[in-house]
Amino acid sequence: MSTTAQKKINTAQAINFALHDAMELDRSVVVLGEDIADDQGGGVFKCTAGLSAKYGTGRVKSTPIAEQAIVGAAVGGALAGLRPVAEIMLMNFTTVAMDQIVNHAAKLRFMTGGQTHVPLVIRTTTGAGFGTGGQHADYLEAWFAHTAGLKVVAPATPADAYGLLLSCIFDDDPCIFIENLPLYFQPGDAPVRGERIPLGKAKVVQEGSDITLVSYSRTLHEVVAAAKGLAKEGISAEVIDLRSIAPLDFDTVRASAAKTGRVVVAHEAQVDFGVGAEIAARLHKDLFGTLKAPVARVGAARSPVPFSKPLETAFVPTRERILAAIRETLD
Amino acid sequence: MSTTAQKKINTAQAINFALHDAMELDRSVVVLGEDIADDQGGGVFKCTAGLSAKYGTGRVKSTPIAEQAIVGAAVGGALAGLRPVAEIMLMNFTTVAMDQIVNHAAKLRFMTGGQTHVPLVIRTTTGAGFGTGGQHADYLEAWFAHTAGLKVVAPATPADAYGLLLSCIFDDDPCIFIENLPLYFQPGDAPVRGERIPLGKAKVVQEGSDITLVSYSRTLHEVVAAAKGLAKEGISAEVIDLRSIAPLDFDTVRASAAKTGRVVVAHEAQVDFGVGAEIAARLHKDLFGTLKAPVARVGAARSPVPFSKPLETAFVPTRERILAAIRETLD
Amino acid sequence: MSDTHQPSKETLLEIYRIATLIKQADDRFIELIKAGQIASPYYSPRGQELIPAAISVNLKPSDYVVTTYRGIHDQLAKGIPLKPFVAELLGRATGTCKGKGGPMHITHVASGLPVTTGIVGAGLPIANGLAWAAQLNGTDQVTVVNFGDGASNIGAFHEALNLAAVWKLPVIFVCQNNRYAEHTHYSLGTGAATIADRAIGYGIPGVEVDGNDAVQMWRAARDAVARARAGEGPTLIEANTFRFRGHLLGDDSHYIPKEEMAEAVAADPVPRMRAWLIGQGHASDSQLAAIEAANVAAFEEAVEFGLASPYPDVSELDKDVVAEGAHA
Amino acid sequence: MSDTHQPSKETLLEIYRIATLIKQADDRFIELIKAGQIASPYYSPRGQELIPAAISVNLKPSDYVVTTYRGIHDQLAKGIPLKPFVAELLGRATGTCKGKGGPMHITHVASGLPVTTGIVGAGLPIANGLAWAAQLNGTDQVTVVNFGDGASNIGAFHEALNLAAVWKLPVIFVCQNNRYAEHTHYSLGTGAATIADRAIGYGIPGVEVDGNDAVQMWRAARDAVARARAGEGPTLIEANTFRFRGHLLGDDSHYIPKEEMAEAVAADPVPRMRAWLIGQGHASDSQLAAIEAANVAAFEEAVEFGLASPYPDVSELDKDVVAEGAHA
Ligand SMILES: Cc1ncc(C[n+]2csc(CCOP(=O)(O)OP(=O)(O)O)c2C)c(N)n1
Ligand SMILES: Cc1ncc(C[n+]2csc(CCOP(=O)(O)OP(=O)(O)O)c2C)c(N)n1
Ligand SMILES: [Mg+2]
Ligand SMILES: [Mg+2]
Repeated sequence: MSTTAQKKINTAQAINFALHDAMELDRSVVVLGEDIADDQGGGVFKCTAGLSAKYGTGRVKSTPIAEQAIVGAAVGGALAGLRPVAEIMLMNFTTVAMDQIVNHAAKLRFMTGGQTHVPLVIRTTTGAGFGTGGQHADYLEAWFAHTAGLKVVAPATPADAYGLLLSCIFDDDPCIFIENLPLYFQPGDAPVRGERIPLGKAKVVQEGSDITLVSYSRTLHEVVAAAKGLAKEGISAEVIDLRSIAPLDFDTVRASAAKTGRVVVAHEAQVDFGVGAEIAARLHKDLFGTLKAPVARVGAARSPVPFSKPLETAFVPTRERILAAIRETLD
Repeated sequence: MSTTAQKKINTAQAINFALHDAMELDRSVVVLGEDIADDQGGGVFKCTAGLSAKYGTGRVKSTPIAEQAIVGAAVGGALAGLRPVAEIMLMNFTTVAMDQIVNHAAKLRFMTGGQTHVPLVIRTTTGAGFGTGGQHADYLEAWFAHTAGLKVVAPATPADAYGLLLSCIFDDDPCIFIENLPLYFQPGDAPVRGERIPLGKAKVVQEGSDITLVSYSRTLHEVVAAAKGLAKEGISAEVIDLRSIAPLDFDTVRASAAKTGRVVVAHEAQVDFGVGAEIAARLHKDLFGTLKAPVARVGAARSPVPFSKPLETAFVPTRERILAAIRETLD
Repeated sequence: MSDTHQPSKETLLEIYRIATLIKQADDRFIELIKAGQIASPYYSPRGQELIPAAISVNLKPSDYVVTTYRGIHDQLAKGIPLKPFVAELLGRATGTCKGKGGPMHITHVASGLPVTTGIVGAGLPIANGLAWAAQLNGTDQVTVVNFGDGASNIGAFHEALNLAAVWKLPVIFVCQNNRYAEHTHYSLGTGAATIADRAIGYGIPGVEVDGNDAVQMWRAARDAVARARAGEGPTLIEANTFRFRGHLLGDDSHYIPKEEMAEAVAADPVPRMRAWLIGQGHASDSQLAAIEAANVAAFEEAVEFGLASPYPDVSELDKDVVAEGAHA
Repeated sequence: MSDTHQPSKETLLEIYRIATLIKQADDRFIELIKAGQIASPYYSPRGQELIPAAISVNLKPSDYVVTTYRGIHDQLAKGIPLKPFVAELLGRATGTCKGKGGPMHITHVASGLPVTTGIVGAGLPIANGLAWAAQLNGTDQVTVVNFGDGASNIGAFHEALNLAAVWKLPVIFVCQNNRYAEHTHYSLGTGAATIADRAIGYGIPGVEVDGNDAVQMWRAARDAVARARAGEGPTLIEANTFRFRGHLLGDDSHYIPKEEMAEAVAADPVPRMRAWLIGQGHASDSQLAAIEAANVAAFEEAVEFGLASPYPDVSELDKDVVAEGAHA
């Protein structure tokens, strides 16, 4: 670990650093999205600040509001040898571009019998907490993970955001890179410059022996906080940050579950047909008869994201709800 | 049961009958989609044949190729009191309209605090088997089931198609109605005219005691065939047709699983993050410690739908693969 | 050009009443936000007041208006009742949407405001559906759908205008061209010389007007409404205007050349209309002051109502997801 | 109009060679399908042969062509090698896509055919990306993207043309207007008088040509290619044509008025061009017959190759989903 690891930065900065480093390293890395060039402010969340000034508006392009055109241009660019990083401002807007993502980016390698591949990254952000209401804060990672050919990554810390984004950019297949709006502003350890974090590898954030807590993205921090509370009660929780949802590092999850016998999966997406279901289904299969309790799942309320503050607060998987699921699982 | 139940019809006809009956019953039922009016042939699969001749091209509208416009017009019509039935020719084309479906149809009731609701049906068809390759045969039901506010229905027989479609049309919320291309042409018992099949209710197709087989849409028929084979070996399978995926009739599935202790879920969609995961997760939770084997899942290969016949045949959950999963679960 | 038809004095005063109400409401909301009373991004319509004000006097209560996150001007113009309107912005249970929708999604069906979307372009296809229902039911309802210059570059715009043209729907597409889409200037996002030019591609009338001129705007709306009511189909109106307060509150508009902003603010349409009304002898200063005072009083009452209203109960999360009694 | 520039005799013969190869290939595929050798829907380009034939002679091997399910004419014109081409339609392991793509998705990167889509409109935004890469890399590559009249009504068309205009991309949008989208006549789906009119909405040239006239089509392509290579940006070409064999094989074209079909078939562009070539003294009957015979021989060899080729092994299902060695 270099000394830079002592410094604190936030995730918006970490992403910005990763983009700068990737563009410097490789001329084929290009960036596009709404308002992302410096004349437009370097992105609404400043993640792309300074890129166009440094690398030019040929490689760093602000776009019209046209998500199909954005992802399409990224797909075509990727087919022609570029490594495009497309910003879809908020995850709900990926709904406009699902055809390009699912019918094209995800499938072209296979459909062309391996003649082509689509090394593109779609960066997008989401998450409740800022009063944006029903159309700006959905977590849709399960859709993408359900789609063969796509990788899905969702970092929880600035350093992970940096290292995972670098890996996505230099991966030869399409990656959906999910950022979280509130996390943009939360400081964390700075990454080591140039260090990539492999895709498909979960991180054991904290070792423990009584229960395994699996999470990713912002909810991870609630889980860690819950685990802290438990520690005071003498309960030892192992906390796993999936980091990648697809490919899923199931080995790490299984090994932990085999050790603790109890698992809670928490994420901000809907519970039903969500990522937790896949993990629960696999764990019960692989560890049949050995788990001490059923795998518990915690997620958002079964509703669209509400506006009013008290509803929004209750909508997300709160620490209290996570703790309740943990206690039930420990019972 | 009336005597019409003796007659055989196929699913394309059943859907056509349901649309005719619904349009006759209620002036607010309207139909739209590409090529659906009689001058355009009454739909590429003839499901809407005769409707425009009988009810006029005001209520039965062929549209431009514009899935966002189609679903949008259906959403707006529904807000204004119509009961639109929109045909999205193939399920992969729903990717073009995901914003209208997910950000709007599914959410408007909630986002308006109940002032509005969106009684629309999106009929769409899918399924491998006809050599259409990677962009025309995906099963995407898990995406929709993951979305709060949507109902997801997938009939396996002509009579179910009829009765479930009627229920969807007269339901006050948006329904995704998933048809299967090969099944259009497969005959089955005719429905009883006017008889609606409630949404959210599974059908026990065959009672049994050794294992529970859960499926829907075309894969159900493979499952039934597999069960027939097992019967000859003295194995008694209970076969459940979910019919609705959301809301999920979990009570019926659980009751059966509690009885047999063994469950296989089979569908044509991808296994990972698919419907089977949700069912497995719930079963293992509710029946913790009482199942005799882990819930097994069978689905398509983890790839886009391939073109070449031998690959396409192997891609879908074949009877052999279903049988293998059953045998493993019985072991 | 040669159209010299003038709105009546009453109509002009009504346009002014609405425009000034919008301006006052915007100022007040910003105060409330700064005071921490509204926890949400806020998209100010300051500078664009005359557009919906001049449209709405051509509409009936039963007509529909569809709008966006930047929509309080459109909603106020359509006559949304102030109390539940303000309460919704404050996220209260007494809001039009019980606090579930919020500032980006204010709707009020009874006022003809059935849908307000935060997704760029998505209102246009939905407006077609509302218009289709009116066409089918033989009512003479017209649907007006508002959107920005940036929205004219997204696929939904194209699909909607084309479908409306082919189906001859009674719908009016109003592009409030405030020259910027978030931080992106018109010229960087839009190939067309004017948005109105795009009407040619659908075979429908495309009208470019100064949206900050009440009379021009009123005429354009009058014609489009007449056309729609007569069953002659859709119109695309491009109403040129400007956005004074950035994309959302907190945006410092650094990407807008200072002169451009200064010029626009100097031509602020609401005071300009005020001066013009007096100058033309349509109203006296005190008459207009009375209108303004009445607005303020009514609005303050609404703010009091909103602030005194309870937040929704957490149990509301489970409600309105699907019809009562049905499974979510 | 006043453009009298004629393609050279060699160019005209090359256009004819390609057009007749397309026609022959189409006939042969239909035989193979009827014999049960191809198990897939088939979208015949009969009637549209001259469009890609006249475009392709203006292109370099390194230029890109993007097309659709109805694309064998575009692929043959771009010079796809016949053996792996036919093998792909037959679903064989020796096909360009190892049999995984199939008739709707024939691609051959080495021939400049990097993507063929079955989704209406989806090729246009992807074409922009190919063109963007060329622009960035400073190559003079041009990207031609083909689509139908129906496709011009979908959102992706609009987004793509606008982006290409704003970015001045070296891309040529070729609308092969065969008057029908599946069973829907142009007038029922399209508001525009002509598709070329839509170019106005993007501020780019829109050119309407008789796509069944080799010389007109050649001139339009030549100009658009020159414009693109010169960095002057995109062009929209509307090539009017007709589709002789319905939307897909088995479609009886019942929705097409008999006279309309009869008129179009009577003006079949390939025999018409043949007669014109002879009439103008560009070639003798025997010269053209030799071209045709050479085509047939080459194509038959490819069919033999395809039929003799093995199907892919089932293990191919797991391959090419993601990069080798990575997890799916
Ligand atoms: C599909 C989609 N893409 C992006 C956004 C983010 N966004 C919100 S407002 C906006 C700018 C819209 O500009 P314009 O249409 O000119 O309207 P204005 O805000 O100027 O009124 C953008 C890009 C969105 N809401 N929806
Ligand atoms: C998004 C989408 N919607 C619908 C379809 C089904 N479809 C396939 S071809 C076609 C007609 C296309 O017509 P046109 O663009 O005129 O091309 P042509 O087939 O005449 O060459 C339709 C509707 C599709 N493939 N993709
Ligand atoms: Mg704007
Ligand atoms: Mg066509």
